[in-house]
Amino acid sequence: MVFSYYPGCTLRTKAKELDRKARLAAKELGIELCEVPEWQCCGGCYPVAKDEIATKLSAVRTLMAAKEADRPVVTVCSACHNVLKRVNDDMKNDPVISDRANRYLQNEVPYQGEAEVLHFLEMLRDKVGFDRIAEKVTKPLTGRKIAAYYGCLLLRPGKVMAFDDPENPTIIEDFIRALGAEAVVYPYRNECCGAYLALEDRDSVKKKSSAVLNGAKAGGADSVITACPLCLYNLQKCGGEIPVLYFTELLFEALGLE
Amino acid sequence: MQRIGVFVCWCGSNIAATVDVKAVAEALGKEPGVVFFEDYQYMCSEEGQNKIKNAIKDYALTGAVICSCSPRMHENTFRKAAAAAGINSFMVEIANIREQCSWIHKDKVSATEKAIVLGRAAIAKLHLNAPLTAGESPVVKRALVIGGGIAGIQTALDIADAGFEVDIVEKKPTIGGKMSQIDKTFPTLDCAACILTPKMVDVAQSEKIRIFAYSEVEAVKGFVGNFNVSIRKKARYVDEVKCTGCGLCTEKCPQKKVPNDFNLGLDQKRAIYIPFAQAVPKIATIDADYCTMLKTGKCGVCSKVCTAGAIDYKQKDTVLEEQYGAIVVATGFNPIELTKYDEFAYSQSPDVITSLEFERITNAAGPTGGTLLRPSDGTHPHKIVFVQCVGSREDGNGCGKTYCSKICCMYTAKHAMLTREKYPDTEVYVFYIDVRTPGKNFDEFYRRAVEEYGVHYIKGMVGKVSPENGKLMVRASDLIEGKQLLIDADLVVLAAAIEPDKSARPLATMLTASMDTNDFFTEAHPKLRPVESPTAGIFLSGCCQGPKDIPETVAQASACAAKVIGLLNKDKLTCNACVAHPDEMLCNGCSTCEKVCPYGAITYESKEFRMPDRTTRIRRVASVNPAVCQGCGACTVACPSGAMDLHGFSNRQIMAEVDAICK
Amino acid sequence: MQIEEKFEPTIVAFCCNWCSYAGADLSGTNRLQYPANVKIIRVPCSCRVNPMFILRAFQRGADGVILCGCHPGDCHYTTGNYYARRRMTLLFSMLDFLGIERERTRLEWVSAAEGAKFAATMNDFVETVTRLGKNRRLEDLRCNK
Amino acid sequence: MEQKNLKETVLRISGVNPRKCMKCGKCSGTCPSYDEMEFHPHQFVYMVENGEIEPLMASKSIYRCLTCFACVERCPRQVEPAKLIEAVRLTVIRQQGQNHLKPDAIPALLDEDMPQQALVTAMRKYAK
Repeated sequence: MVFSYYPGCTLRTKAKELDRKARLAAKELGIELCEVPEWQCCGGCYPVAKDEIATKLSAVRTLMAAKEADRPVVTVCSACHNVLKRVNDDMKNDPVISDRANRYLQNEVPYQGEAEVLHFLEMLRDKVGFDRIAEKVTKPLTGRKIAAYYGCLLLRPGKVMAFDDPENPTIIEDFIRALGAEAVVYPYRNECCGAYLALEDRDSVKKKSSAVLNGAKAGGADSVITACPLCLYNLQKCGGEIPVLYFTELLFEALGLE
Repeated sequence: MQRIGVFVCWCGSNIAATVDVKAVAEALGKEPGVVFFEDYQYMCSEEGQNKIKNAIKDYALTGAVICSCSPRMHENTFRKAAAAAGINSFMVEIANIREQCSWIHKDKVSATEKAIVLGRAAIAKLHLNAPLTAGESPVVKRALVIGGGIAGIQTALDIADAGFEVDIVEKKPTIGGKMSQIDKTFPTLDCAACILTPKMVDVAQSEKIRIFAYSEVEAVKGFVGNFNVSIRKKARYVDEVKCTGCGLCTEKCPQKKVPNDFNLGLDQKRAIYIPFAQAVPKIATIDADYCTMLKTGKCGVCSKVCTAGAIDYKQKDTVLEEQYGAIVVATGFNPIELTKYDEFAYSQSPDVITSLEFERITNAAGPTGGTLLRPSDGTHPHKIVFVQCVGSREDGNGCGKTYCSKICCMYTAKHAMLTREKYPDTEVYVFYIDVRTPGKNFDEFYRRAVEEYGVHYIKGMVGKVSPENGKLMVRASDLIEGKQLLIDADLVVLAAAIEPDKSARPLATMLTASMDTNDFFTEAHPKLRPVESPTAGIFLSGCCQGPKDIPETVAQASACAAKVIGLLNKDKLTCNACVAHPDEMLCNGCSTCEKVCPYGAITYESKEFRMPDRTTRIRRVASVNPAVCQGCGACTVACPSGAMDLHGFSNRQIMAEVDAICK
Repeated sequence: MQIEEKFEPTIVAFCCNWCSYAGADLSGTNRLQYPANVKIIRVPCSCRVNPMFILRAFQRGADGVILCGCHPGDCHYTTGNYYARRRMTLLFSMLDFLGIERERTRLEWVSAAEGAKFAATMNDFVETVTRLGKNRRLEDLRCNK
Repeated sequence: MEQKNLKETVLRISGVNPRKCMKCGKCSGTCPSYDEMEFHPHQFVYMVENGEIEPLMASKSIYRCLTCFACVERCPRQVEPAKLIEAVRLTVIRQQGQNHLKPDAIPALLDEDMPQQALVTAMRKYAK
């Protein structure tokens, strides 16, 4: 299986491990990730305003590259995933935005949301299958109690993201179980960690992140996994004692990679 | 060629003051086909009518044009007069020269001109009139009630009381419906079972009522007065005649792990069961999905313990064919599924329950014997949060309902009040958007919950419920105090929106009864005919028509019964004479008219036609049932080949009027 | 300057029996004036009006045609006025295409209680059509012989 | 800008119809930043509808919304309060010299592990 791969800015700098282990794990699972040529930063957050076109263009370029290559575009970072999926939805369903973006890019053939946007987890669930991953696991994480932290970016808005049930998701728990560990379900796993307030209001982040980790701890988790570098940063810095890891790190470990 | 008489009425000075009636009569007298004309002060008077009758006889008139007041006033008067003189009553046309001429114009010249034009149009139309006779159809003097809840029970009892036979079809093994699951009823707090079960017994004992429980309507054919209905009696695997309802089998059955749907899955029943002690009919039923004997052929305990020998593992579904004159829909409601509302953690915690589940938990015959206990650990909850409007009043693009479910405000006040009365140590919070309590003694009831029982009513909505350490952390807004609250509740009760039963949509298709987008049945008129469907002979009772509480449901059920009795009381139905009729030679069998007909009056049949070359061909052509057609004419315009026309308002007649006016 | 005779348009109004015809009666009962140019044809329901009737009216020299029905949701036959609305939308756009001014045709909802609205609508419609002048576009001149 | 224009601007940028709101308060019941806000999500909806945009623009609340979309996801009337808050914020920072976050201030806010994503997002949220 071959997929287009969009790493995003953070995976090239502060979250190199997330990127490296994702690539190696994918290779082990027989998946080829072809990096989108000359990709640009997605902007980190989806521009909500109806009248913003320019800020959506970098995402549109990535999507067009994926369409060109005729492959779904896979992301690991939740933020990039959120931006790409929502911009793709705009291009498909909002004629005003789609029209203006296409004019801006002077596209001869308009881009109308043809590309498929997948999160790495969705790829594992829908294209590979968690049962196949369970077969590939050589070092099952037996005995580990792991809590999934979804945050907001993977799930909301539910109608556009269509990632999982936004109020009661199961995909990461299923992933954890496929790796042989026990999944801890706890409250606040789909509530915000504080996000970019980390820059100017640590107290606010502390309140939100600690609520998340306290919940996981009360549920008996020994570690928490996430797909978002900023969530990881906030939970690690402000959340509490429990180790917070990228989900790809677990996958890497369970597949027996070094 | 018609022989037409023109009669111009003065209406005292009402017409004569602005319209030169003599000039009108004379002008119209020159129209082709007019052999007689006359004007008179009061055409509608005895004397005036006699003038018409005499003229018809003396001049052998075939039709009459009366220039007078609105046909809405006296069309019937003049039609009767014409019929008395021996011509068909539909050979009368009215030119409205009062309301639509003399009363709105001041200038006598133009008013007279207009009156002449209106008279000409009426004459032009009358030339194309043909005698019409209204058809008649016999009435089968029996009624079918679909649904055995309180609505169906009340309707059936009232119809039976008037002396007509009624059959109730209920898909569950017992009648009683939702009301049998409810603990107490607002605003009087009398116990639901105490007032419902005597009615159920009345139904069972009535000689006029038959109950087809555990049965479903499978097909409906026919029309008002003459419905043929197929009813499927599902196999209970128990002989209804032999079973005494002793209940021994339900105690001995070894299969104990069957979710008890009567208690909404809060406890378990046996594979052979009687839903509740006062069930009617009180007959055991085997749940084929769980019965070991039916699944593997090895068990047979119930058969061994049954002294009446009523168990019959080989029983099959049977289909009955019955005839009815009227059908009452009383299919009721259900709370919506709450899986899409998991911010309230309904599927994540057993302590988040719906209001109907709360009814079962507080019901003395329920899974906890009437003690309020948490489903998760059986402890007594000390803090309960009620959330209103879950899935109601949404914007229509989401998963909820756009309407107000109407009953939630009152039953939540009831739950809160009863909880505080029985367990004063329990704190009760009700989150509301609006408290809607229109109804007799309703607002007083709600105020009592607040003032006497100390229920905390908070204007705001719950945003999230998180199960945490055995508690339910409820995050909510208090809009009046401007605070976000975090309540550590033991139990959360969701007032789920109600929706029509899922069986209603396929039933509506069978009955050709119309529904709204929410699957509620549409009434014939939202104000003036609230218990009838637009489809003749179909009547609506209870929540199948819209959300209702018990008093309203019973009132509607009785109103519905009155309408049914009115129909069954007639030996024959006189049909509307102005009905649609197809020209079978033009009809191409496309079904367009069938689709636009709001009454389901049009069907298609294959008919043999003799062709000019003496061969016969079978063609599919439209056929209008005159007993059902109401004469709106929608089909006549929809028909692409122009085969469909309407008696009394035919294409040619209306065209003739247009021509006369535009001349 | 020549003084022209005032143009008197021919207006055909189709009124449904249950709402609009009753509304027209009410405007009479209340003595609310509207011009004599308007001649009403009673139909059971607005959905009985075949677009052919309207074309026929124009062909025979009508200068304006108005169709009145019950308000949406109030139709005696439940859905008839919705059918009428859809049909008229199509017909009006076709007439537009044929060059018949859009203002010569109108679809109005008049209830049995709206006598005043009926009169006001008719006054306005007659004024509009009078301003437009004689309709010649679809008129079959052979009809005048 | 006048009050009326401000309201129109906010409505245009957000694409939200505040009249759909039935004032249930679920948005404020679910907002994770509620305690840090002077004006709460339901007040944004109400005040925008009433044309009271200037007090919202002057409030620090517009920088406390995380755009986590909890209110958007859970609103029973699909009013989307977060989009209104975003629109008010944009109405402020699109003005000359009104960037909430200036590039010069960033180095002081950083630590070694801070992911790029936080900077990029904050710059997009807080500056033109």
